[in-house]
Formats: sequence, C-alpha cells, structure tokens
Amino acid sequence: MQVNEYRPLIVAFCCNWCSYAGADLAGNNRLNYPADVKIIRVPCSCRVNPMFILRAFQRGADGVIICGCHPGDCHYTSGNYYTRRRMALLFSMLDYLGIERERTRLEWVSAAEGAKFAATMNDFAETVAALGENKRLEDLRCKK
Amino acid sequence: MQKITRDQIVSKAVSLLQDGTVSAVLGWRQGEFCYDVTPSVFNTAEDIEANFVWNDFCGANFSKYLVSKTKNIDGKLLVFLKPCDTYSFNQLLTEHRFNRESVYVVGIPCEGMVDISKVKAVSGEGIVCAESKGAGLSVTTIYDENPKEIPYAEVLSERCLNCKSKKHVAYDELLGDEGEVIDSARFDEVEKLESMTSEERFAFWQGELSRCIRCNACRDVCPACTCEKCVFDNPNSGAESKAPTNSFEEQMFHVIRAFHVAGRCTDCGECSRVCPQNIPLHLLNRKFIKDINSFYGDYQAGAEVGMRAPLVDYDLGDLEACDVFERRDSE
Amino acid sequence: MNNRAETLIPVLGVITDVRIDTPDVKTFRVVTPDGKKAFDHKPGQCAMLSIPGVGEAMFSITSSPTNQEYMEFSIKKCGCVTDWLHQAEEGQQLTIRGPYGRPFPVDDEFAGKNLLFIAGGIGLAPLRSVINYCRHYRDRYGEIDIVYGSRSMDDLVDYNEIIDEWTKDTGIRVHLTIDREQEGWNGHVGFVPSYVKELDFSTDKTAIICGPPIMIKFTLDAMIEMGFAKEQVYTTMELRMKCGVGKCGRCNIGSKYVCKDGPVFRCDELSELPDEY
Amino acid sequence: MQRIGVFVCWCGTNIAGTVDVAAVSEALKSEPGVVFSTNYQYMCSQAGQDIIKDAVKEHNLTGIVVCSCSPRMHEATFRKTAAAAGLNPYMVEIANIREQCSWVHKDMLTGTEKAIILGKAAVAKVNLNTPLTPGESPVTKRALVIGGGIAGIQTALDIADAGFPVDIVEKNPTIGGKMAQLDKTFPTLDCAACILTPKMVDVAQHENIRIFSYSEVEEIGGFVGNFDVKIKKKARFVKEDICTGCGACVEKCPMKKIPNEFNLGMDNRRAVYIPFAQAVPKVATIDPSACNMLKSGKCGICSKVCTAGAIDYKQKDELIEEKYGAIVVATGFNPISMDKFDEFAYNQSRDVITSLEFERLTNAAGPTQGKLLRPSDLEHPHTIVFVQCVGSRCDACAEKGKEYCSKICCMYTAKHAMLVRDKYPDTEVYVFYIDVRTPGKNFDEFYRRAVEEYGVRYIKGMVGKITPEGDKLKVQASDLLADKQLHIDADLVVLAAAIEPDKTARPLATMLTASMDTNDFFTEAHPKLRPVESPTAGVFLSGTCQGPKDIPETVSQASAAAAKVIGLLVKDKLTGNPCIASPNELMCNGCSSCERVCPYGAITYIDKEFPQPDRTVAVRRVAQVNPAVCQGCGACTVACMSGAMDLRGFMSSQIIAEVDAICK
Amino acid sequence: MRRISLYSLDSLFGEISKSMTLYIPASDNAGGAVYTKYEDGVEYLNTLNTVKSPKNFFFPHTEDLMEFKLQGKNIDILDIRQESEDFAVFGVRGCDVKSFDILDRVFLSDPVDSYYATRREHGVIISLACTKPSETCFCTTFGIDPTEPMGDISAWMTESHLYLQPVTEKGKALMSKIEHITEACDDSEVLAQKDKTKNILSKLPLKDLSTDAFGSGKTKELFDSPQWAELSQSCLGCGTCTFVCPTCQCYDIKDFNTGSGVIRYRCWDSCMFSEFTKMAHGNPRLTQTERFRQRFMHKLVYYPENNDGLFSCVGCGRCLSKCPISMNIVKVMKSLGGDKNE
Repeated sequence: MQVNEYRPLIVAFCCNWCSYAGADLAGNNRLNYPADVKIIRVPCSCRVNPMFILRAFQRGADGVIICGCHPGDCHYTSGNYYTRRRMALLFSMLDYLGIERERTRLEWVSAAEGAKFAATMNDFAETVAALGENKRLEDLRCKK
Repeated sequence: MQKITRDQIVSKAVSLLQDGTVSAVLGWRQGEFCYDVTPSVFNTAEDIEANFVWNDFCGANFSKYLVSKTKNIDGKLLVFLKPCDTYSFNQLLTEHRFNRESVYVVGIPCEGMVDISKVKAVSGEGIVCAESKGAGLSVTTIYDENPKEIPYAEVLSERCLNCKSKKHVAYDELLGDEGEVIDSARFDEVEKLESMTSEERFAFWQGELSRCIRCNACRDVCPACTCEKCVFDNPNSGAESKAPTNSFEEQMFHVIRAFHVAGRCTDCGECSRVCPQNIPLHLLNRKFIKDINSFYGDYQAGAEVGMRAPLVDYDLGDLEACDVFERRDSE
Repeated sequence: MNNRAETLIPVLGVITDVRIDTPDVKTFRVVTPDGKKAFDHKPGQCAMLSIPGVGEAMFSITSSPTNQEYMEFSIKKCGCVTDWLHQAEEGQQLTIRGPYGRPFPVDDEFAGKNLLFIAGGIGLAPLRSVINYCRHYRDRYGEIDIVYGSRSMDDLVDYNEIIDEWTKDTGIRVHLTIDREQEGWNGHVGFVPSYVKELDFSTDKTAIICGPPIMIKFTLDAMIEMGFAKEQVYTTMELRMKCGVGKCGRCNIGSKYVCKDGPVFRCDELSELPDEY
Repeated sequence: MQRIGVFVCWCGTNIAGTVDVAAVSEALKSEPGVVFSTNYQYMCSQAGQDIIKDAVKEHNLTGIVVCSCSPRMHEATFRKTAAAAGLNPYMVEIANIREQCSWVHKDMLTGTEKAIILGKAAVAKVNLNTPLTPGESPVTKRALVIGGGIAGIQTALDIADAGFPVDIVEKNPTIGGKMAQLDKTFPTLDCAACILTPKMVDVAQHENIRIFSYSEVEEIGGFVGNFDVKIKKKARFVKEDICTGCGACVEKCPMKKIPNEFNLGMDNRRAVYIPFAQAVPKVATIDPSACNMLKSGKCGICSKVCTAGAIDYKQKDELIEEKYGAIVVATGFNPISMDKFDEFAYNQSRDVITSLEFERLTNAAGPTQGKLLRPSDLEHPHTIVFVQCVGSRCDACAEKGKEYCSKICCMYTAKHAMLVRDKYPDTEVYVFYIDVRTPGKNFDEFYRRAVEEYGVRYIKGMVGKITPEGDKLKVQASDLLADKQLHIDADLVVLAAAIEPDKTARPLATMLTASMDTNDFFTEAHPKLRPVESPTAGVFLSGTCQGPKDIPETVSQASAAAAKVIGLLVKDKLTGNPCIASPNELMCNGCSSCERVCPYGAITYIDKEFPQPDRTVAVRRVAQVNPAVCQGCGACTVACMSGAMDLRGFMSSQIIAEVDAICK
Repeated sequence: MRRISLYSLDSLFGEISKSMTLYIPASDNAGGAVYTKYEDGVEYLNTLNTVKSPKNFFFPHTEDLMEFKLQGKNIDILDIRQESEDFAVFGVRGCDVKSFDILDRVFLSDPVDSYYATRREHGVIISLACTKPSETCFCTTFGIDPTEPMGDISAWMTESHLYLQPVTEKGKALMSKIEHITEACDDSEVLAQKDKTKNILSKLPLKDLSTDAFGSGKTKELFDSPQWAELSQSCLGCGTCTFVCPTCQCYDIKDFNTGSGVIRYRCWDSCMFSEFTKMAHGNPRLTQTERFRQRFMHKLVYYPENNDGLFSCVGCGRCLSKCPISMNIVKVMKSLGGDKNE
C-alpha cells in the first residue's frame, strides 16, 4: 500500500435545488466517488463568485467544479444562465493565463441525476489527479 | 499631427466659459517638459489661454474624473473627449456614476497619442523638445541638438496603433469632423497568446505580472473602476490585498480586476498607459472582449447609454462553459 | 539569530481577568504566560496588543506602573481587534509589545503641582494610569481634582474604583457629570467643558485632558478662557498606528509621530503642529 | 466569536459504519469557537434533540453544527430544535456526512477524514452566522386581473367566488376577448357565445367583481401583497352607470362607415357603438376619432336621442388608484400581421383571409350573418384552401413569423374544414400542413373525422405562392407525400396565422418587472413546477400571455392562477425567506448591475444622502432590496462589483470561510 | 583606484558572485531595467535608473516578519527569519546611494529595525557615476554629486574601463577579493569624465530648482497653502510615486492566515492611499488633497525637521517619468516655492 499517494483536493459548489440534491441521491444509491470531493452548498450556482474559485485555488485546491440545475430548470429561473456566462469567461481567462483548463468545470446535474453526479465527480477527480498538484495558481504561503 | 489645433480648443473653451454655458473646464495643463501634461480644472479664461495644452501627449481619459469633479459643481463642467473617451463616458452614464446634465461634452478628433517611453527608446534620455512635424515627431535632446525625426508609427502608443474607433459616441458639440468605427487589429496579440501552449502562456504572464508593484495605478485610472469601495481595499471582501506577496497575489489582483470590468471595459487602454512597469494589462481586458464577442455576439461597452452588459445578460442558447475551448480552438 | 531587541516581534500575553465596565467598555488584565508583568511602563504609555489573524492595535495602558503584577487595558468596542477582544475569555492568549510613546512627565513637570484631570468617556482609560500613579506617590503632588463626564451613568468607566477608592482619598476631589438627566443620578448633569467652567478652578493647576477630540477642543477653549496657559495643559492623542516606533509613517501630525513623540503632548506643542487632527 | 456546539450523529450505522464519529466530535473540539462537541446515535430523535437543547443551555451556545444527514432532510428539524432552545434557528448549520460522505465512501479512514473536514467547514460557517428573522408584510385582500378574455373572466370568477374582491381591467369597451369572436369551439363544436356569454353575465353580476372596461393599467408600484396600481379609465363619453344599452344612439348615429373591429373590419360600425349584442358592460362607447361632435362640435344627435341622458361629450379620462395583493396577467394574444407574407397575397386579395376572419365569416352575428360568402363578391366559394403554419414554426433566420408552434391552428383548421364540408358539401376543401398536431382529449378523433367522414383533403406540403387571377386565387403548392407540384384554383384561401402576445404585454411586463421571453410571452416562475406564477412574486399568469393555448387549457390555467391568488390572499401576512440579498449602502455604486440580473424585480434604487470625505453631503443612488420579493438566489451578489450586495445565510465571507476550511 | 576593462565586466561580476550574491541592472523585457541576480546569461544593462529603486534590497516590498501558530486559546510566536546572506548591488546611481542614508535615519534610529539593519549589514553597494543624466534628473538640487556616487565602492564607467574606488571598510574588503582581476590606475580619465558630466548637468532643465522655500520650520507657512488643492486635484491616489520612490518608507503590517498559521508580514504602503490612515472611527486625512499634502510635506518639511535639514528626496526623477498624471515633486516645489522657483 502506498502511503503518500497523491490525492487531489477538489471543491465542488452545488446549488441547493438540483445538484446538491443530486449529490444526496448519489448517496442514497450508494454510488461511490472519491472523498477528494468536498461539497459546498449554495442556493444557486449563480451565487458562486469567481473570487471563491480563485480563493480555493489559492488555498491549495487542485480542482474546482460548479454544479447547477440544467438550463431551463433553475429554481430561480435564470440563475444558471448567468453562471454559464460567468464561468465560460472565467475558465477561458484562466486558460489564457496558462492555468490548466481541466482544473475547472461547470456541470449541470439535476436532482434526479445521482448517477451523473457520481460519474462526473469520478471523472473530474481522475482528470485532476492526472494533472497533479495545482502549482500555477497556488499561494506559496499556504503551502503546508 | 492632431487635426484640431490648440487654438481651436482654447477658443471653444473660452467662449463656452464666457457665455456661461459652462462654469469650469476640464483640460490638459502644460507641465515641466514638452511631453508631461496634467489633467486639470480651469476656472478662468486667462488660465486657459496661458496653460491649456493640446498636443500628441494628451492621452489621459477624462471620463472618470467626471464622477468626482461633477459632485459639487454649480453649472456645467466642460470636458473635451477624444473618441475613445466617449465610450467610457457612456459606460459611466449607463452605470449612473454621474449626472449627464452637469457635463458639457465637446468631442475632439484624435489622431493617436504618443507613448513617451517609445520616443525615449529611440531618442535616448534628455528630451528637451518633441514637436509634431509632418508625419512624425521632431525630438531634440540635451545630447543632440540636431532634431531627430521619428515617424509616428514608431512612437504612437499601442492603443492608438490599434485604435478601435474615431467616432464619438457622445457629445454636445463636435469640433472637427466625425470619424468612423475602425476594424482594428487589436485582437492580434490576444490570438498570438491563445495559440501558445498553456505552459508558454503561463510563462508569459508570470514574466509580465511578476513586475507588478501593486501601485494600483491601473485600477485608479480605470474608468470602469469607480467603486465606492474597491474589493481590494475592503478587509471583508475576501480579496483584500495590498502587496505582491508572491506570484499568486498579482495574478489574483489582475484576474479579479479584469473580471470585474469584463463587459464594462471599453478598451480605452488607460491601464496599460499608466502602468509604471509596462505590463500589457490591456491584453487581459481584450481577452474578455474578444471572448464576449465570440461567445455572445459583438459588444462594445459604452457604444450607447443604457446597454445591458453581457455579464448581466444571457441567452437561452448560450455557449456551454465546456465548449469554450472548442469554440476557440476552431476559430 | 541576533540578539537585538526586536521592535516588531511581540511577546505572549494571557488575559487573566475580564471586567465589564460599561455596555461597550471592558477592562482586560494581561500577564505573560508565566504570570509576570510583560514589561515596565510609565503613565500614559501604550502597548500594541494583537490577535494574530485579526490585527494589531495600540492601547493605552490603564493600570499604574506601580502595579508590578499585571497590566490592565480598558478597551472600547469599536473595530476589528476590539470586537474580537470583547468576546475573548479568561485564558485567551494574545500578543503584546511595548511600551510605546512619551509618558506624562509625572516625575518632573508634574512634581509638586496641583493636578487637574479632565476626562470624557473612554478618555479616562489613559488617565487612570496617571491618577493611580499620583495616588500611589500622593505626597509628591499637590491637590488633585478629577472631572469626569460621560454620556450616561452606565458609560462611566471604572465607576466602582472611582467611588470606592478615589473619592475616599484625601486631597482628591472627584467631579462627575453625565450628559443628560437620568433616573438614579443625583450628581451633576451637563457636558464636561461647561462643567469645568462652572467649577471655576484656580489657574495654578496643571491640567491633563483626555477624551473625544471634540471634547478636548471645547474643554481647552474653556480653560484658555478661564486663564490657563497652553503650557499648563497636557493631552493624549490617538491615531492609526501600525509600527508603534515612528517608522511606518501614518500617525504623524506634522513632523511629530503620535506613537513615538506622543501620545502625550503639551497643548502649546500641539498648537505648533498643523491642524490635522 | 460564537460559542459553538458540535453534534455528530451516528445515524445508527449509516454514518458510524464508515465514519469514526467519536474521532469526528473529538477533532472538531479544537476548532475555533467550538466549546462543546459530542456524538449520539440518532441526533434527530427526541433524545438527540434533547441533547442539543440541554447543551445550548448548559454551555450557553450561540451556534450549532450538526454533522448528520443532508440538510434537505433535517435542517428544518434542527432549526426547530434550536428555536425551542431559545436560539435563532438560522444559527444552525448541517455538515452532510451521510449522503455526501458515509454513504459514498467505503473506507473508514477516508470517511472519517472527510467528515472532519466537512465539520470544520460547517464550524467555519457558523462562526460567521448571524441571527436572521424573516420579514413580514401585510396582504391587501384584493386581486387585479389584467385582461377580460376567457382567461381573465375565469380567474376573476374563481377568486371572487372564494370571497375576495377582484377588479378586471379590459382595454376594449367589453370583456369577452377573442373567444367572443369565435363561432364554434373544437372538438365539441358547441357555440362559443353560448358558453362564454353566461360567464360574462356572471362577471357583471358578481358582487365581488368590478369591471374597468375601456381601461388600461397606467402604473404599477409596490410588491407582492401590496401593489399600488393606477388604472386609466378612458373616456367613452357615455355615462356607464346611466346607459341602458338600448342602442338608440347607435341606430341614429350618422357616422356609419367606421370599420368594425369586432368583425375585423369586414363590416362597419357607427361612431357610437356597442361592440356586440352580448357585450359586458352593455353600454355604448363613442369613438372620439370618428365622432363629429367630438371632432368639430357639430352633430350631437346621440345626445338628443338618448332618453336616459347618458351621453357626456365632456367626459375625461379618469385615473383610478387602487391597492392589490395579487395581479393576474391575462393579456391574451392576437394573430400576427400578414404584412410580411406577400406570397400569400393577403394584402392583394380580399379573398385571402385569416382564420379569425373566417370565424367571423361563419358566425351568425358576423358580417355575412353566418353565410359563407367570400368577401370580394359575396359569392359562395366552391374551392377553399386552408394554409397551416402561416408564421408559426418559422426558421429563426427567416426574419418573419415565429419560431414556435401556435398550437391551436391544427384544431381550428380541422374545425373550419369540417364545418364547411358539413354545411356546404359541394365545396372542395384542401388543407396544406407541415404536421397535424392533435395532442388533446378527443382531438385526434376530431381531426380524423374531418378527413374520414367529411372528406377534407389534407395535403402534407407547403403553399409556395398564391396569385389572384380574375376571380380565382391560383394556389401553387407542393404535395410532399406524392412528391409533386399542385396548382389549385381556389375561391377562398384561409391562412392559419400564428398567434403572438398582445402588444400591451411588453410595457406591462416592464411595469410589473416580470420577465418575458424573446417572443414576449411572460416567463413562468418554473416551467414545470410553477407554471402559472411569474418569477415576480405576487404576479400570476393566466391564458395565452404565457404561451399559446386552446380554450380548455386556458381555462384550467386561469383557475390554477386563481387558486394561487386565493392561496396568497387568505394570508394576513406574508413571511419572507430571511436568506435574502442585502446591500451595504456605503459601498453601493448604484450601477444597476444587480437590478439587471434580479429575476424577481426585487431591487430598486433610491437617492440617498451620504456625508463625503470633504465634509460635504452628496446624494448617491443606492440599491434597495425588497425583502418580500427577493427569493435569495444570489445572482446580484456576483453581479455587484464592489461586493456591496451580500446574501444573508450565504454571505461571501461564510462561503470563503468554508472554502478555507476545506482547503486547510 | 583600480580599473578593469569593460570587456572583462563579466569576469568581474563572476568574481564578485563567487563570494556573495550579486545584483546588476538588467533588462526587464519591457523597456525598463531591474536589478537581477547575476548568473550566467544575465546581461548588464547600462541604464540610468532602474524602475524600482534599490531600496527593495534593504526594505523589501513585502517581507514576512513572524509566524503565529494558533491552537485553541494558545498562541505560538515563531521568528521565521532566515539568516541573511551577503550580497552586493552593482550600478547604484548617486541619488539612490543617498536614499540609503535617508532610509537609515528612519530604520536605524532608535529603536533599530532589525530586519532592515541585518540586510544593510550584509549588503555591499557598488555605485556608479552618472554620465548621461536625463531631463528628469535633479539630484543636484539636494546636493548630490552624481559624478561622485559614494556607496561602499564608488565606480565610474568610461568608454573602455570601469574604475573602482573603495569608500568603506566593506568596500575595501570586497575590493581585495577582486584585486587580482583589476589593475591599479590613476584618476585622470575619471576626472575628465566628471568634467564632461558636470557640463551636461549644467544644461539640465531642472538644474535651478531650489529648496529654499522648504525645510525645517516651514510647516506653518506651507501647510495651509491653497495650492495643495489645485496641485492634487487630478491625483488618482495610486501608489506609483511612492513605490518607485527610493526614499518613501511607509509600510503596513498585515496578517495572512495560511490555514495552518498566521504570517505577519510587512509591505510597502502609500500615504497616497485612501485607507492609509483609516481607523475604526474615522480617518484624519479624508481627502486626496490632505494625503497628497502629507507626502510632499513629509519629504520637504517634516523629514528635514526631524533629520537635520536633510530632505527626503534625492531627485532621481522616477516619479516624474512614472506618474500617470504627471504630477510630481518638482511641480509641487515650483508651485509652493514661489519666486524662488519661478
């Protein structure tokens, strides 16, 4: 058994109405995904300020994923549409700065998609793990 | 090389001041050297006639000053706006940052402004005179009394070489002829960066941003940065930062700032002009502008008053975040 | 590691007692972890207290230098650090460095003089150190008058000590006042400056004023009117401080740094300084 | 700093099976703010809740972290527990260590490690929690229905029947709307007037209903439960309360050549008119643009013949101000203009008509008294071509027509075709269609009857061009199934024009701050779950203003909207969600970004005075959030550049604290 | 005095960097110069002034002061300083050399700032005389002779040689280490070059700028001048002038929570920033005019008052070329200096 196997740190922002419920459903169905994923509940994906994402990277997160209701299904009708624009531009900008584009992701997961939630997290965790540690956007002072 | 002369502007300012249309004039004041020009409020005709200057170094965008200078003004403030400045002007009006009624705008055409550091790169230090002569600047230094003629193409600032518009989008009165929106090559540099590998881009930005000294000049000059309290000054914002502690902080500052002005930035180029470290900050803003144009359709902030900025708008059929790179790679 | 005395690195302190003075003022007793006084100080001097991660702030040391066991700080809740301190409990550690600033000239100019202390609100905190010092060396000074005013009865800091100790000392007269009438208060009602005029002190006294800037200004005006010279009046000031040693550049009034050249100023010195406060 | 109690639940073995609960409660003990930490088998049980209550008292707790199942499961439970112990219920945070930890991770070590981190995040958040109290606002127990068509009528009746006063605002002189213009209704073929007019009478006679006909909504302020509405009652120059509707004035009016809107201009009315016999209110209206007396002061006949003395040429527009608790939008639809469809020769030939015109043409009260005569020469048409999807389901780039399906055309065309074939079996009837869509009760049967029993010739294909030639209309079309071009000489062509929201909808939406889609249909609060509510609280949607609908659908949505309104009006007070946005005025720029992203119109601006650094006072525009309207999505918090806007319960500082705790 | 051929400049740098880290001006790839650690491939850039002043070597833009570890109610204070290593800085102009004197009077006066002091002790300054001053230069106003640049070792660069003259013990020690690659020489060429430079100095546009109106005791006269409002009216309140200034020394102390501890660090601050003097209950300098005045009053009056008349400006001209709105100390001095600067 490898003791110091690298495990990525992944922060997942999930909207309360769809994706958080989707994550709960994944739990109800006992669908495994890595414990690297830590979920933060927000009322709507549009509550996720790009600053939160940068903050997570600063503090040593290796990947950040935002999950919200599918377009058209937002509990607040239009929140996820704003999220979609904000994240499209932010992700593009991070890539432009030379941050690996695979470290950020936006996914639509409904309350019924427990399986999709687990699959998404498995895939994302694997992708991020393959990239290794986030070195380009970390704050050296926060290094443990 | 400016098409409009100082005399035309001065006489316009003096007559508007004397006929009571305006009570003060925001303009450029001559400094120590031929190239140093300070934005200034003029209250008397004598002052204007003596110290008002209009030359190839009048790059400062006055729009932002209107936020503070119109606060306690009796009557109207006269402001001279170059075409690019008028976009900032409209954007500020869209955001209700000052009262249109307290400003009298005279649009003035602009043939591009000179970047003095580019001049010095050619002429060397010790400039005593830099005058417009034909298609270039005639520069004299302490070390060389024979004027050196430098073509404008070599010394115009980057933003002027890539001028996006010679058209005024706001004015009460126009001096000279109206120009056109220009199909500029301003995104070429962005595209060049985009075509690099991720590692190359990272190295590029590390190199550029590591020079940042967090003087905040880019923010403080930016017409889109007129927040009552900036997040970087607010200990409770989660983004407060004051000094470049390591590479992350500078990136954080510039990314957040670029994001905050995304969709509101008119690409006036003041950030890059004032940066004491010559960081090409406009390349961040232009990236957002280019992306917005490509993802959501062409959008020029400040083209009209009251436009809905792309980040406070949406379309049901918007591009998915995961398709962003596909879109770009296919371009 | 060199052995220079470190100016910016603090030592540890522990809060051993928290006393609630008024609704927004608490007094904290601080010692080092081994139970000693962190350092010696003179009346009127300050110390930098900090909670790592919250911030560092300058406070005047309210206890008398004659107290060799601990230091006390009376702190009004009005910002990050003070908010945090106000919810701290006994046993909480903090960091402390100092002493900083020029003290009151208790051993020279004040010696043998009749003293008049005038304080408003939390302004009593820096004076308490001097008052108790003078009470300790009672024979070195002449008459002592203390005028102390506050918004209300509940806002009088150290009320118990004033009543139980100061008023009982011989040769000390305490004059209390509150801004507005209040049930249960049968003392004087009115603002400090006018009360000072009312009391009509003889001008042979050396006065020490501390309180909100507006109160200092009006009291000083009143005293000049009464015939006091500026040279007879001392006050202590507060500005934003970071380093405490006159280097970080923010607490200056003209060429004087409050943290180093103050916080105690004689009023004639102050009037030499530009009106920036 | 808070005094936080941490309560780790075993959930039997559900959590304790993969998470070392004792280790979790032990690890969280040393987190900042935590003064008490314990674990228990079932925290949600009475005994578990008692542990919490006791701990609150014993340790003087100010905040609670429960590490348990999903907050979607028991957040409400533990909030009640906290409230019972005297704590503000919003001082509780749940760390979800079951659904999002023990159930998805198998290994005890990783499970425990993650549970601790999730617990730390919850502790970090609670440290910044503040007590929240939901706001309350009173409810005005009166509803406003905008639009007096069948949707508005049904909604108004249902609300009124429940005992609440309702006002209907109708821009036309009578209520009834489009349905009043219809002849028969599919699929039952009962006469529209027969089923509608009794309802109109009910409305007129209902003690809880007031009708403001010939009126428009001028201004809307306020918010759910407390709308302030200004209604402009246009001058009709007839005293409504006196006019008996006898029609004497109409008969004598010399201005006879005014196109009759009710019959879509296919015949004429007088300058003073009653739109139709069953109009409600049945009072005359003088058309000021046609009346000689009003235009030049010469005439006055109607005044002379009116025995009741109801004519009042001096009448002025009247502004009525009223308060409402709820507003129902029932502004309906119109067929789109055929101007852009030159290929169908609508503007060239009077014999090319729209389906609604066809309705009037076959209606006994219509211009031809119900005889099917073509408009140009009043001859009986022998060949009729119906064209479906005119302006519906258009290509987005076609720059004319609509992208959506208008939904009702297939069925009414089948109805028209069937009726023609029934009454005039000698008539050839062609229907050109893209698809025939008949999802509805008895709809497909109806369509099949048209084809099978009545011999209507349905041709799958589009009509390319219609050219008037002599008294014929040359119809060029393609038959897609037979793959051939067709040429038909028709006597009458009927276009199934697409329907679009009424033009008044857009300005109304602006007044209501209700959102619309790109087609100007009102957006519903949730397309599946809240289809009759607008995202703007207190605004409800009835009928085709929300999307194309047939009559039964409209009526059921109208009743549904009424039910929602009643549900709102029975409340004396509205209790808001305390987790709402709130702006820090000192930092607000007044830039309007937040207002622009708010789906509920909860944000408005006021000019407020602020002392300036230079000791002057400046007036600045700052945002205000209406707590009764805000739903707490947080879109505004990110749109706000300065960070002035924050969301209670999910403050930026709280989320950042969670991020930091997780990334520690 | 010793000299070395300019062709051998690299061997000189190589030799110095054998015993200590050496920093030389090099291109910052953006048209400016920056002190760069000398190693293979780093090319010396003969520039007038670096964008950032060399004060960074002794008073870094940011430096960690200490770290705290928190556990419950307990705190651990850790001194996280690394022992400073010796270093040398080459090519410091006379004005910047003078700035160290100005900073020393702040940081080395009682109580000594040990962070600064340690770095100062470990640093060797090899100055370089100016030959091509710019129109923005006015060091002579403050009595600085740019042809006699001082430092630990003074240096002059002619067209063929670099001349070195040790000034301090530290300088002598370093000189001895490079003695074998330098040759002894007389100062005739240096003198010739000084004359040439002085001739240029006499042609500089700001050569007549006078400090007569300023200095100790001028507070009352200058503080309430109406000119401040006009001078500061377009000031953006940014920190460019402060951060390029070799003598500005204001700093802030801030805490940064790393998640595993709290780092207390010091960073440059600017009296031009609106937050600079902000307290929980107010701000004594509310307007940009007051903040602007503070900066120049400090340089021209307060500092001299506390430091034997020494001005806190060395005339390096950085703020003249970098201010976004071209407002600077020269304009202030001319405006407030009245007749003396007309």
